[in-house]
Amino acid sequence: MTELTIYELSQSGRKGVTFPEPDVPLTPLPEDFLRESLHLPELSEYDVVRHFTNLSKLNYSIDGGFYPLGSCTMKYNPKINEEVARLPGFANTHPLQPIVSIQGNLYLMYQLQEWLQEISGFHRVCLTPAAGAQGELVGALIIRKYHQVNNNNRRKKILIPDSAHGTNPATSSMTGFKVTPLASDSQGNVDLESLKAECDETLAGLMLTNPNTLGLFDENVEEVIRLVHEAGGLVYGDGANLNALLGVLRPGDIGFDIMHFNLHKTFSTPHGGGGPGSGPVGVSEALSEYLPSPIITIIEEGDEETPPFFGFYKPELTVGSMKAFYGHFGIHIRAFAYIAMHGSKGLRDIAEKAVLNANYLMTKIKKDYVLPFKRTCMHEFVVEGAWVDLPDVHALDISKRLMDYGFHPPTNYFPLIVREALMIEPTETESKQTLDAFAKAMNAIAREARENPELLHKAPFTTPVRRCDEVKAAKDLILCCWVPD
Amino acid sequence: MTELTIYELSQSGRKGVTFPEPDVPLTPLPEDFLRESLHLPELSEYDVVRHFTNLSKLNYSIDGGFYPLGSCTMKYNPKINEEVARLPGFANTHPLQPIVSIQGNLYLMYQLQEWLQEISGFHRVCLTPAAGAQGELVGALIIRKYHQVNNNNRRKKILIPDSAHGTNPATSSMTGFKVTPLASDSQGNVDLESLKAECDETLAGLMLTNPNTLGLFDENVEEVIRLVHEAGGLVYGDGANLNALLGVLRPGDIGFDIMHFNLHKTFSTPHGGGGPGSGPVGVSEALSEYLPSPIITIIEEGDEETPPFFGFYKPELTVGSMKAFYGHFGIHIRAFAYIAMHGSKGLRDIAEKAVLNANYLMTKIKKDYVLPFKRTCMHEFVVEGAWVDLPDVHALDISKRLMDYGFHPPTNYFPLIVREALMIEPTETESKQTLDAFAKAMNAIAREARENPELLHKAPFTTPVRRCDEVKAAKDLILCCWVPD
Amino acid sequence: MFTPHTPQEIEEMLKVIGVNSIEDLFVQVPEKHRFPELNLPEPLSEIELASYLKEISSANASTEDFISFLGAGAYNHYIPAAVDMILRRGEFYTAYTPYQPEISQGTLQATFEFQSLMTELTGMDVSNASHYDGATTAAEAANLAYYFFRGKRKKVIVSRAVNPQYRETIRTYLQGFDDVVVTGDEETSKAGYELQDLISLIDRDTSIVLIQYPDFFGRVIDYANLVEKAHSVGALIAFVFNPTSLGLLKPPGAFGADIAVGEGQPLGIPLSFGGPYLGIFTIKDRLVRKLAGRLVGETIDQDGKRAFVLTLTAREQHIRRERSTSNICTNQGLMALAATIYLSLIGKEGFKQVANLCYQKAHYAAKRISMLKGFELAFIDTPFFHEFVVKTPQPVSQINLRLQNHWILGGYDLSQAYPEMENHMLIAVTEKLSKHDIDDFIAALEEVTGD
Amino acid sequence: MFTPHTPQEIEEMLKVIGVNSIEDLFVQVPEKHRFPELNLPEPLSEIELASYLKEISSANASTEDFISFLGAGAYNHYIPAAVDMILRRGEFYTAYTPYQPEISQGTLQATFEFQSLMTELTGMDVSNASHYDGATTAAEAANLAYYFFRGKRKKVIVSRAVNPQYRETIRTYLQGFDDVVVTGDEETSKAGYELQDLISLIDRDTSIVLIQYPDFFGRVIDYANLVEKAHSVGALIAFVFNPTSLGLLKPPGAFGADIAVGEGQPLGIPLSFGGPYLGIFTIKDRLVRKLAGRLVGETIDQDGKRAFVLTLTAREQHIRRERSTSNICTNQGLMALAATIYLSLIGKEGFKQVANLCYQKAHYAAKRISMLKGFELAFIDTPFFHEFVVKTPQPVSQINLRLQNHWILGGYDLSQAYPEMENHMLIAVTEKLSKHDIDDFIAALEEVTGD
Ligand SMILES: Cc1ncc(COP(=O)(O)O)c(C=O)c1O
Ligand SMILES: Cc1ncc(COP(=O)(O)O)c(C=O)c1O
Repeated sequence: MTELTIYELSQSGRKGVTFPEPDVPLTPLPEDFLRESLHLPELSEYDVVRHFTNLSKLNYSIDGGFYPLGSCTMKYNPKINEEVARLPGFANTHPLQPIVSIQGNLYLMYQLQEWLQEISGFHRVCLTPAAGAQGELVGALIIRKYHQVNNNNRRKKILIPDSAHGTNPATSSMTGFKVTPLASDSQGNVDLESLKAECDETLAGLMLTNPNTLGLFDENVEEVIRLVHEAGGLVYGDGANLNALLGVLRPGDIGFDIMHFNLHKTFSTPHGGGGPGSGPVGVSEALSEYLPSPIITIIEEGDEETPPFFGFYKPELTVGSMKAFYGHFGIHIRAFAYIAMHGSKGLRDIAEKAVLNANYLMTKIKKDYVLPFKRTCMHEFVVEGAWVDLPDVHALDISKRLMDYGFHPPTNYFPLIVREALMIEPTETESKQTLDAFAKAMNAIAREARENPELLHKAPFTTPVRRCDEVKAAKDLILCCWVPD
Repeated sequence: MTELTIYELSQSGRKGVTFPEPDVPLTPLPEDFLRESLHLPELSEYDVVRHFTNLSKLNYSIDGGFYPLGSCTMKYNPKINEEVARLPGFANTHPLQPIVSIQGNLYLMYQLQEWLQEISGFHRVCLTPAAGAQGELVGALIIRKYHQVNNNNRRKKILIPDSAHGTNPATSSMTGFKVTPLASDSQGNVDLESLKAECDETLAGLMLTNPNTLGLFDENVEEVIRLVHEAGGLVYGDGANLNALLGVLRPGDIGFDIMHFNLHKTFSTPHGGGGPGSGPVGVSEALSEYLPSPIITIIEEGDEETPPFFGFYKPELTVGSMKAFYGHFGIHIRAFAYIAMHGSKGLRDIAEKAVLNANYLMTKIKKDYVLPFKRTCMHEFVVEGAWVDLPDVHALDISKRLMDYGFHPPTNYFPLIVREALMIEPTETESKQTLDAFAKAMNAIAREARENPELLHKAPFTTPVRRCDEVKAAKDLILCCWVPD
Repeated sequence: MFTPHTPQEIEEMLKVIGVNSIEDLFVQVPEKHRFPELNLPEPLSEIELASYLKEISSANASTEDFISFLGAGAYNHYIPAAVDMILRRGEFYTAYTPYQPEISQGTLQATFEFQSLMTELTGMDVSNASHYDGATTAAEAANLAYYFFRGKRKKVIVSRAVNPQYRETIRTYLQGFDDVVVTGDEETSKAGYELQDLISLIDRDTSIVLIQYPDFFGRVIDYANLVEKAHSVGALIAFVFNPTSLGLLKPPGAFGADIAVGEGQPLGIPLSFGGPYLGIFTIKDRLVRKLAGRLVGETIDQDGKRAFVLTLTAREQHIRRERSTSNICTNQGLMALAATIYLSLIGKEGFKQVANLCYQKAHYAAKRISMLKGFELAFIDTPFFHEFVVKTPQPVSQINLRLQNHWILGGYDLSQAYPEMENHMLIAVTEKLSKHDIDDFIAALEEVTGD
Repeated sequence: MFTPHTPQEIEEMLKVIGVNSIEDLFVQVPEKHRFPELNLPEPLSEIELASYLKEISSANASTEDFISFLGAGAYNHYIPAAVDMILRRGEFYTAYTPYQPEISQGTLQATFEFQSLMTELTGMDVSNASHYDGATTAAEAANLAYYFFRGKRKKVIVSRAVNPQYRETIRTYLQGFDDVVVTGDEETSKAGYELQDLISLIDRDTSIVLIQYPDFFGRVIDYANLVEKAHSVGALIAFVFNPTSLGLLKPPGAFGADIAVGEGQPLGIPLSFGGPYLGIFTIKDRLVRKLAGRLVGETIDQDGKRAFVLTLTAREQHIRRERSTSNICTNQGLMALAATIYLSLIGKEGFKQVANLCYQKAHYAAKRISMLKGFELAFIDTPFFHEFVVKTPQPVSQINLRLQNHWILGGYDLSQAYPEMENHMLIAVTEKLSKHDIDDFIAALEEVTGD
């Protein structure tokens, strides 16, 4: 079952959705600027619907099955969120309308800011960043500007634990910082000695993911933060793993200065096959005038009779604008709905069940797989997807074989500090029955690795396509369909 | 991939979508009437979404592929129809609202009546029947009442060609008529001699499908109608095959007295896996006071300034109410949208392309399959799904084997007058590319029938389940899940 | 619009067929009437259509903007978002009746689950795969009884407290059987109000007795004696039920019903001005071979895997033709799917909550209204579920017209179907109305009937 | 809410883990701060949430009820119904980035098709899989140029006629590179208006020149000389384009652009108060290894079947870490899918129609407005596409406030971003407005500015 591309399906002269003739007197077109040709596909509406329906069937998805992709928090995306985000009163508002005409939107965004502040313990939240990585960019720019404002222009060093996600170092270098990796200790925590050694007057800050990408809560986190602060640095929190901390710990309470949220992870907004996400940033009081513009604010307080009047605020020392307009409003609606449906107890329940599921699954799997850190995990855990006595079997093989069992594989080869890492995040929305079935498959695969390793090397067998030639792809570099002249 | 049932998935204590506590002072419940237990499934929203998503994947559908089910007109269902039918101003109106508050609905239904009249050549159309079979019921009741009113109580005989759909005889007997089958002649037309022989004073009417279920236009249709009329009978048209006649012939123009439309065939409203349909009925002027109630009518004419005011009308000699309220309004909206997007030329284009597609496919297939009637067909055609020299191969085998080629099989074993019938209706929305691919599969199967008939007997191989034991089903008669006490 | 043919493809296809033009394919059609010019408006593009229909729809008042107290057979319940999300999957709504089980297990299993939910809900043995709506299930119940007694019992008894539209539909369906009499619901009869009168009508010529539960006036009545009497003379008894009420109330099966039918619209189906809705048709085992409509049964495939198929099809029109008991073919498949999803989603807990919310809010509303000047509950001593009748100080139609100015759709004007019930309003309250909405209604009623 | 665990299951799971309570799993969390009580409102059930959000949304004015002449970076186009129908498929929107090609061919092939459409539309060689939005693509273009010249060229030239928000974003993104200067768009500069001034800024220290096409004021300007000048000194030239305009206009590739970026929102994505939108990022071949974001390439699987994979991933942050040129990870996958469906649906014919409708209606509106007393077109002699600037007799904000009473959202008040443009309104007209709407606007403008 391969599906032709839209260009291969196209038939010259075929029409899809068309439009009426102009109802106004015609103006001649600007001859000098007209293009010669534009080869868009020519398909019927039916061709298109059938094509994308059939393409969709080639995808694995949360709605279809278990998706334990570590660090990605592939939880169930509630359907009511999709409805409310499509309400015409939201979806059909233009970002440049007079603010009096968009008080509903501003109210919602203001509330969401407030709620995220309350959940995280930060003083102010800005909703504009488009995704986690852009939140990090905000964070790095704030660190930079903060030191500038305080005339500390030598502070150019950002410390990043070796377990960190690639966006952390990439962000730092994009913003002119020098990245220094920090080792982890034998417990998976930041190595305190290495940290101390780097705490000097060039230190700009530390980017810390906690729980980290091993799924471990850094046992010395308060000490780590203290050390950085003492050295004059700021601590950025990568909030990708906030799911484990909802109602459990507010990062602002233990001294984080800045943090991004991933609404598309923690707050259940759909991943969309690669986006859109949304990466709001929270900061401590000291940094609240550095946030990107705009912040939603109350311009006029309300009273019994009239609601408050909302508007935009540009922080005084702002690092600037991150993008056009105000962030991914359509995603904000979904996150707002999610929080509104949970409340305080419901949010804590999320974290509790996420951690319960991860520890349960870890316990069920660890007899067959090497667990590099033998501690209670948080919302995810990492095992080695290989065995020393089976040098031919790799994490990739296990991942591919899982597909034949009907599961999406875990994250592979990340974090880099675990050999052949398989990073497993079940999320709180999965049931015990699903976890049991997955553990059973993992155990079966461990057996197959010994008894019939070919099954793993050749897997998957049952997927729409089998292992793909990535070398060829990079060599040939065919990046678009052939288009007729 | 089998999917557990909702009861098997249920876990005691699990919750899905719940509701708030009452916001009113409580009233004690009526003790004497309370039920003891109600074992509904206990599932999370996620369980439910995943379950039905996965069930859906076990279905073949128009959106997924070619569905040439004869007599069913499985054409593409335009997506805009689904949107407009869900407009809150339609979907959230209660049928018993004061008519001043539902003028939009009544306008739409009135227009649809008018358009269907124009398309079919009938004098008045009633939209209430729920499906084709209910339309037939209306027709039979009208025939009955008409003869009653005209004091012809002896007219109890309904003639039905042997090629007719089962609903025709079933309807007739449900309404107290005696069914007399009429033979077809060698050209697939109504046998005129047989007809003449039955034209006596007990004749109530004839139910005629034209084009008939062989996909053939009855060449003597005007003569047939004349004979029945002369004998004092009425002619009912089964409009299931109207797709072939849009803009081509108005049944009312050649003397049909009554006809039902299948909006879910001709007018592209979705089949829904078995319904809902909608089967409006049109009648000649002489019968217009017999229609079921209500008809939408103009109560007060409009003028330049004000639109007409619409309301309900109950025909004087009405056969009664067919159901609660006014028919499948949600389906009326879709059919209205479909007609509005086509206009006169567009409707004719539908019929032309439906007939073009059928004749093209028939030509491509007929070299390998026996064509019982060698005439130009209309929107569909019938071949024999068997060969005299291969007594072991049946239409059913061919049908099942088509599934392995990725196609939905044609209608099998109907009409009954063709041996091992395969009734193929491609519809106008399919492209030449799809027809070519289907013809290729049919040709390949004809070859397989000779070279490797086991492939056909054992097929399908690639479907979610394989051939099912229907005898066991009827014997065991397990008609619902096991439910815990 | 939706035909994909390019001019070049048409040429190629005509050549293969061996004709010169598309017109040539239509020569059999009487020339005189061939290719009429239809007088229809110019075709609209999608963008035009979308705004045209939005405009039409906005000429309505809807529960989107109005608070509604209308019930009387169609109820404004909350539909969880996941229902429509699943219904929008092309795999479900663009499939046909599951005649080919190998590629229709989705529809078949969902229908099997629907049948399971319906039998559990009603306390009956067997449910079919759906029927058109509540009214036609009532009619088909009477029809079933006719065939069950092979036409020998001539009397069909229907309570006047059965939905008047259902009673009309029963009469429509039965008119072909010349000697059958439908009785019990005449205007002169008090049968709808006094159970004893209805019971006294039942005799050995009675094929079936149809009653509604809760009845059309919302009342919950103990039908034990009626059932006993019917059974004592061998007649069938059919309950027309409201499914939401069965979240709290004893099911028809527990009363000994032989047939339980009803309108499934409250189970996750939009009001949509009256349709498409969902006819629920459930029976006791012994009637299964007379049952109208499709049935899905469990079986195995040739590899021994569980599978579902349409079963007992020999009852149906496409096989049995003139000897079948019903002509139904297309049913309400997608609506049955909606109900299945709805009940699965809200489940045991949620469904009970909905029933209780309806009950509580309706009783609150009734209490408040009964205290208004000029208003009075019509059936003071009978329990009710979520619908009740009030006597009003003015004609209901007049009150309702005025209520519209308060963005309220008042209850159903009973005088439309019951001449004996001038100034009687049938009020329905569901979980969608808040206390605040009800209080607004009370205030508005007071205002519009004041002077 | 969405956690499925029953009390019994929790017990069983804790036992397997070997702890007594869920709290025991959190002992590593500093006790002092563990389990804070969050001050959040009581949780809402779905029915409550649905009505709460409906209420919030109805506090907005939207293009649902208002006629809108706002553009300035976000455009109100018609979106065919099939777009959202497909986007609602869980297979698409609940999938992650297609890291596992074997079970992600749907997303991968659709993205490959997106890339194909974008290169065809722009006349460029390569498109990535999307970026956040138009503004960030502009910023990433400047960023790319920085890395392309290994930081050696310090000057980034931006026309003042580039969307002011995009210019701000460029500055935000580049601030980490201490010695880079962004210039050309200063308030004192006339560069946005006089092409020659902009050209004269270009020198050998220039890494990139960013211009907009049509520009922020809607004007279609011939950039041939500018491109020539930039290339003559080895600088890159980036076009910020509006995709709808490319249904008619010569594409950036034909002008010799090295980079063409833009906001893809007009391609089937709702206004949604500014996001999520779609950054389109296309380049000439030679820049591919510096390109930010994901790329899908064609290859074969182990059976030789065509397949699609993410390729050149070594450029990206998850592999290259601090040596990558961008940190982008999550992009706008679903929005790229929307654009792909949109363009496939309306296709060659429909897209040209949309562009032409926009052009024609905008020109009609411009003509009518220019005849109004006190109104005047700002750039009389320059061609424009579907947006244009008018001088107004009164402050734009004042006019717009009054227009709201006529159910009209007036054009963008340019003085908000251009102090030199007091009383200048930027008006956008799309295919969604009818002649009737435009005539209403003219009448309303006349009325609200009259005395
Ligand atoms: C730990 C961590 N940090 C940062 C990111 C980047 O977030 P985004 O993809 O939203 O840009 C991710 C995403 O996978 C992540 O897992
Ligand atoms: C020829 C014919 N007549 C009548 C019907 C019955 O129509 P419906 O299924 O809408 O009741 C059908 C349906 O398949 C049919 O094909």
